[in-house]
Amino acid sequence: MGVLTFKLILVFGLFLLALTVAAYSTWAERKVAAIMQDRMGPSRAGPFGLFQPLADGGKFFFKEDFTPANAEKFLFVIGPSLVMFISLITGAVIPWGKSLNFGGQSYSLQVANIDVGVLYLIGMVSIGVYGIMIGGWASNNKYSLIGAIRASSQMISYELAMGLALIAIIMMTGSLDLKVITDSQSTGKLWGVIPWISGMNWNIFYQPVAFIIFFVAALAECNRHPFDLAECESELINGYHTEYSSMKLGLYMFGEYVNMFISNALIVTLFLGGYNFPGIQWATEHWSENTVGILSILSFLLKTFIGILIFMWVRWTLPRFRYDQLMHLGWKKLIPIALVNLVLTGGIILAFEHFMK
Amino acid sequence: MSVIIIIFLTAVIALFSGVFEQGKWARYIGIAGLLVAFYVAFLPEHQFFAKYNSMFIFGENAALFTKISIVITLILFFLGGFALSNHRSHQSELYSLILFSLTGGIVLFSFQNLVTLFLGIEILSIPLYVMAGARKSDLKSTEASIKYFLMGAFATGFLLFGVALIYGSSGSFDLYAIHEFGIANPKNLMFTMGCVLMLTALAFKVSLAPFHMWSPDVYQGSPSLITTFMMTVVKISGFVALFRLMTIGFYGVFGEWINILAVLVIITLLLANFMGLAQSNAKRMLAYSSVSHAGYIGLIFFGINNLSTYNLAFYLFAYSLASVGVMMCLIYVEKIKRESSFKAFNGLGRSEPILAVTASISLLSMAGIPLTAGFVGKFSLFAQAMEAAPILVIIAVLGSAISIAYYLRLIIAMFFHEESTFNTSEKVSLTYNIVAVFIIAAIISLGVYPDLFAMQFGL
Amino acid sequence: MSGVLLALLLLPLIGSVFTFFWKNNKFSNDVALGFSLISMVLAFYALAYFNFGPTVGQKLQYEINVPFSGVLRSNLHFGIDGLSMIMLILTNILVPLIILSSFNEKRAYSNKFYGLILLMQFGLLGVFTSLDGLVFYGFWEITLIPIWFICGLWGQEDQKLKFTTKFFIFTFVGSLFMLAGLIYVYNHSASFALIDLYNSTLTTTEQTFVFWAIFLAFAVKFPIFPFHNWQSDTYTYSPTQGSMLLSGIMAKMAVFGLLRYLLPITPLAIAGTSGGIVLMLCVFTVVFGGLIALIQNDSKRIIAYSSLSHIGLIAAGIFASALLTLKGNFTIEGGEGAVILAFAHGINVVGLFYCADILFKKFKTRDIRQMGGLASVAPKFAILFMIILFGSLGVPLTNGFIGEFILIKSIYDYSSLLGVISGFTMILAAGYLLRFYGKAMFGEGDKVILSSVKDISGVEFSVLASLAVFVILLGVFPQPILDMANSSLKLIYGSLVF
Amino acid sequence: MGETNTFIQSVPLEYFILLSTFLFSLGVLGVLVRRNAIVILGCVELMLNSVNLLLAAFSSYKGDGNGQILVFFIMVVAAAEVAVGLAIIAMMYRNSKSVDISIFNKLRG
Amino acid sequence: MNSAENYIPILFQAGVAIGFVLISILGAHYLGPRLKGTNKDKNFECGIENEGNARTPFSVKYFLTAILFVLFDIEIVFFYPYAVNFREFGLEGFVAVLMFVGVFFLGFFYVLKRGALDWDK
Repeated sequence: MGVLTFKLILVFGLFLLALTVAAYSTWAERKVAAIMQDRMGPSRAGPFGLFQPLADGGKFFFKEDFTPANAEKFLFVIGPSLVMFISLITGAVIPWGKSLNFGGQSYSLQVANIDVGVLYLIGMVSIGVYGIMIGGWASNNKYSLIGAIRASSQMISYELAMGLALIAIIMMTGSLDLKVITDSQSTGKLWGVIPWISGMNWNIFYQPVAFIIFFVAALAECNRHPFDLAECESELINGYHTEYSSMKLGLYMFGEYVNMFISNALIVTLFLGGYNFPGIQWATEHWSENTVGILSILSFLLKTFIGILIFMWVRWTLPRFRYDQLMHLGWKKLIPIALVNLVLTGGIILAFEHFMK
Repeated sequence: MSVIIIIFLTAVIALFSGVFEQGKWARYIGIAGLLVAFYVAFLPEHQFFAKYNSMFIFGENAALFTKISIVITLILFFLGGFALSNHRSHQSELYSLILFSLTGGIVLFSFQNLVTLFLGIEILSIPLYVMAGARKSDLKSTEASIKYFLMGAFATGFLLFGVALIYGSSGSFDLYAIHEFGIANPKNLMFTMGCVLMLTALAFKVSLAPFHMWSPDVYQGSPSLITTFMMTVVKISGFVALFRLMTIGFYGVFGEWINILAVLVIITLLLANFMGLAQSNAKRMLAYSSVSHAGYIGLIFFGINNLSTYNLAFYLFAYSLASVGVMMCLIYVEKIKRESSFKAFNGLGRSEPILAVTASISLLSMAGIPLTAGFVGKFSLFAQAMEAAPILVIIAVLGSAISIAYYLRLIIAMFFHEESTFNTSEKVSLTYNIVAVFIIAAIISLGVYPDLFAMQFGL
Repeated sequence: MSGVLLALLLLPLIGSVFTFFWKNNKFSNDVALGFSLISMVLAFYALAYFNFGPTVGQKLQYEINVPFSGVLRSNLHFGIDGLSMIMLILTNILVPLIILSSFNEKRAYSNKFYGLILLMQFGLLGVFTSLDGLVFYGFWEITLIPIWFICGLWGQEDQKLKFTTKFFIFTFVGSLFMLAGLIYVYNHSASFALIDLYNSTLTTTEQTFVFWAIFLAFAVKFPIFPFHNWQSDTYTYSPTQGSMLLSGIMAKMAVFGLLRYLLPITPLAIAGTSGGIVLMLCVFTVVFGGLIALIQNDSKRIIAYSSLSHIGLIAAGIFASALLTLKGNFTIEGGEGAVILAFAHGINVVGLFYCADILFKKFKTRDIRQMGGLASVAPKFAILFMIILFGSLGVPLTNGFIGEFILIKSIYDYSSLLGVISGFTMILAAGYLLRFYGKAMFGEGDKVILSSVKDISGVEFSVLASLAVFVILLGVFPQPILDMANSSLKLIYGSLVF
Repeated sequence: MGETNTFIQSVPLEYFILLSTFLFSLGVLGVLVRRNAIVILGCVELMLNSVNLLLAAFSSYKGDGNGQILVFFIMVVAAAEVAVGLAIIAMMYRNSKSVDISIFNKLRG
Repeated sequence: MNSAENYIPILFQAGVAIGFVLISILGAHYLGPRLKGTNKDKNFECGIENEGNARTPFSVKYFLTAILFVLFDIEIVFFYPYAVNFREFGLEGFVAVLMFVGVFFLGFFYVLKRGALDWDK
């Protein structure tokens, strides 16, 4: 099996995984909300309402595909497509697991192992704004436009903080390659003093501030609660996708959930050790490559799902921000904090290296 | 480089004076900073900056042009109190933008590398785009701003494409590496193309015709003080950059660009002067005059000798002084009359003789009448170019001859109209009179005793 | 002794500044007159101590040489030789008379007016004494500014600005070409010093370029056809004093420049076709000016065209002798005639303009057809006018005669045809000047006007009388001027001999 | 650097030059033809980015990092220009309710 | 390790993504019912009549945010190459970056003080 064949399979697998996760995130979201509010949640379609996402999907396909008379027809289609497209290809550079072995050849579980992975991610996240802006503008609806503008303002504002938080991580590893970043979290002593657990040298322990900033920014980037000002029903109906229906709306919705999945995968990769699990070094030495590979995938997915759950938990617990609060938090708090964090990181690392010599 | 740092810090402090509601101090901060910078420009460069020599050398020539620019900017700052009185709310921004722009200009005096050249041009230009639109609710100012911006950005594109081609052919951004490459490979097509593109871009910046079409509009629409800045410091910077680039960097393909430049100079001299004749607005006339002066300064590239830098500096200084002298008068008139047509100047000689005399002497200096600095400057340029390109000198002479006609129109308006159209209650301030007397003194003394320039600015 | 020259140069400048800022309008004319009289006394003092000897006369005296600009290779070099002395005396005689002639007039800002006249004198003196190309050019241009202001501000009609500006631009264009020419010579010589300019080595082609560039400036200043366009209008619409300065002294700048700069610097060009062409132009100017003057009815225009005609004769004489010398027949006749006629013309034309001014005051018009019969009521004026008129006509025993005679002879020596043609000048002059005089002084006049006019006032009389004295004095006794000019001219024409 | 070189060098340099020149010309054409200020700004950006591409290509082929440094500076300057330009265009829109530059003929004689 | 091959899988992924998007858009287009009507095709305005163009000017704050984003984002871009080579540059590089951060803060502080980020005004 050639490398490219494997990659093709991986791409399909990843695609299916993303869709499934996104679909069941909707289910999970409702369930989580129900549990928190002491309700049942979806329960009719299948056991525990497990087929609810499929029913929703079917419904999307068979609803009327409505386009307002004075909308920009072409852009109206491009908007949701772009959102979905971007969220689907963002995952290409994330290492989903350690590696798998087929017929004596080892295959990396990363779709594209490029050395500027972080830049790729940042770039894709930036393009995501266009999908929302185009959709909102093309609808020719006041609510949509305001929603889109709000959404894009918010996203670009938090992108700054996100980028700054990322730089602290890059300074620690000295690479833009996500694989390298993950690997650097698998070995080495935690804080230089706790040597006995491999695979636990996570960046979160070094960069808690950056993690918090990144996490908050990720919430905002996904337009999730408590930052979903773009689509707050009481003010803006449904925000930028007010005029959308049928599968175009579905693409927006799906795109959001895929985004959430990818965001959490990214958080895991950057801060939570990626696919590493405690004792991975020992496991690599003693167990077969495939076993470790599958374990690493599971570890990765587990962390990701926990992240998604936290996202949902936040959603159903915290009230929505006011818009000015949202912008204040992004600009006046996160950006300066991230900068200071960056400088401190640099200073401490340099001082540390200086004294170690 | 210490000068740049001082001016930059001054700009920052001036900027922040506005933030703390102390904008009225911005002008004084700027003046103080400029004085310090002027003093520092006479000192030798600190050893610390030697390691940046591959990018930037603040040598003697750079110091010379820096001093000139600082003097002119200082004068503008003195004029600023009255000229920018409509911009009280954001005056600190305007002053600091002027200083930032000046910083870019000084970078251009001393660049050693095409990267620094590019950065210098941008640091010089971007604040100007903003300043051109300083009168925010005025459509003319907006037009000036947007035209300047679009044309400037367009020119930047050409500049960068030229830089890229030169980098592609010579493999370096370093001015002297390019110099040597050019001498070794004078027939390299890509190199020549890059050279021509950069020449075009800089011709845009210094408004050599036919790339001048933005400048009359921009000069007319911008606030007058900013126009003065564009006519003086920006022109100095642009020409020094062009001069350094062409005579050092592209020396190897001299034969290629000198002909292009000759054509540009000819077009500039004839077109700008004829257009100047057709104007009914004094500010626009001065804009065309500024363009035509770009043509005269263009003569500096012909018959280059070891005095060329001095000649360039002298001409630029003389021209800048004269521009300030006229624009100062125009600022006053524009403020009182709210327009700047020739008619608005009627009778200024009666009500404000000092200003009118300054403007007249400045105009005569621009025209190149002896005993003014402008004459010595023009004479040096003509004398230098006479050997290499007598035809150009003849055309420049014709241009001067045409130009005197429109300069005289302004003088006529000021002195030859019996009825004064000025309200006598609005007298010009003491600062303006002092600056006016200074400009008269400077123009006349440089015209009578040109070696003074060499002594004062250390050649 | 160089202090005399320094004083002579600085005095008008100081006087100018002083008068300019002199608040009291009432006395400003007296102050200006005072300054110019002191200047005149100084000039005569310089003349008295001037060494006339045939060999020393060509040497520069009262020399000032101050290093000025190393960068421009130019020195502040002044000095007086015979040629300069003549011009110096002419200027210093005429300026007090010009100032005096304006005493009867009331004008606004008269202190500025006199300040400008004195500034003008400063420039003229600088032109006539400078021995450095750059300094010469500087003073040459400086004279332009005050005369422009004088004519533009105190001119007589609404159109004054249009015409004075035309004049300014014409002369400025010419000057710039002269600058180009001088620069060309300068680039091929060690410095701007006159002697270095003489010694520059240029090929014939280069000299031809330089010749035409410099000649253009002189041709405009003279003026010579086809550059005369500005002249009659400017003379007409200027204030009388402006016309006097323009025609009386400024035109002499060109004569002086021709002799001092053009001939010695560009002999090869003159030897080529250029000299011939210019001579033709000059002779044409002579006839052209005379013919036009014949059909004019405007008094000032008649004088303007007569001036054109005379000046053309001067230039023609200079070139005729130069061409002869270049052919190998050394002669300075043309130069001598030019110098003496230049001096005479300066005096005559000032007198004529003043007479025209007086006529204008009496008849309130410049149209000679509307004048008449003044001789009967103003006999003093009639006599003085007549004397000056005769000088201008070139009647023997007046100052014009000798100059015209020598000039026509020198032209005749070069080419008999041209000599004959230029000889028409005397006939034409007789025609138009006597017509002028006849119309104005005799015939049927307007009885109403004639009954109210009086004879000329004291000031007018003194000015006209002084001029008339000079007319006769020089006509009888022209030798000093010839002596003064002789040595300088020998040097100048000598440089044409190879 | 070395590894990147081999990757980029698998495409002939002429292609990069041609592509950049094409993009640059497109930008120039856009600036000259279009009348909408924002589109012109976009075209200028296209010009700058074509230069970036060219510089990056040259830089890779020559194994010299300087070209890429200039790319960074160009990006920064482009951003600054965009910021200033958008502000100016916003001001223009506020004053004239249009972003069409052909309305600008106020400045004459 | 960096070659064109590394980027090819991204193309695969892009292809899959485009395929999915196309299928869902086209599928929904042909599967769903279509009804037309003047009122129905109007934009949603909570039941009231449409009023004017939807693309009306909105608060300049949003423009300002966008412009500031462009500026600050590009400053952040400068950190990336530094962060990668952070250890090699050592102390000198760190001092340079401190100056850069200082300038960044100057700008930030200016923007802050001038009220560009005050959304509650």
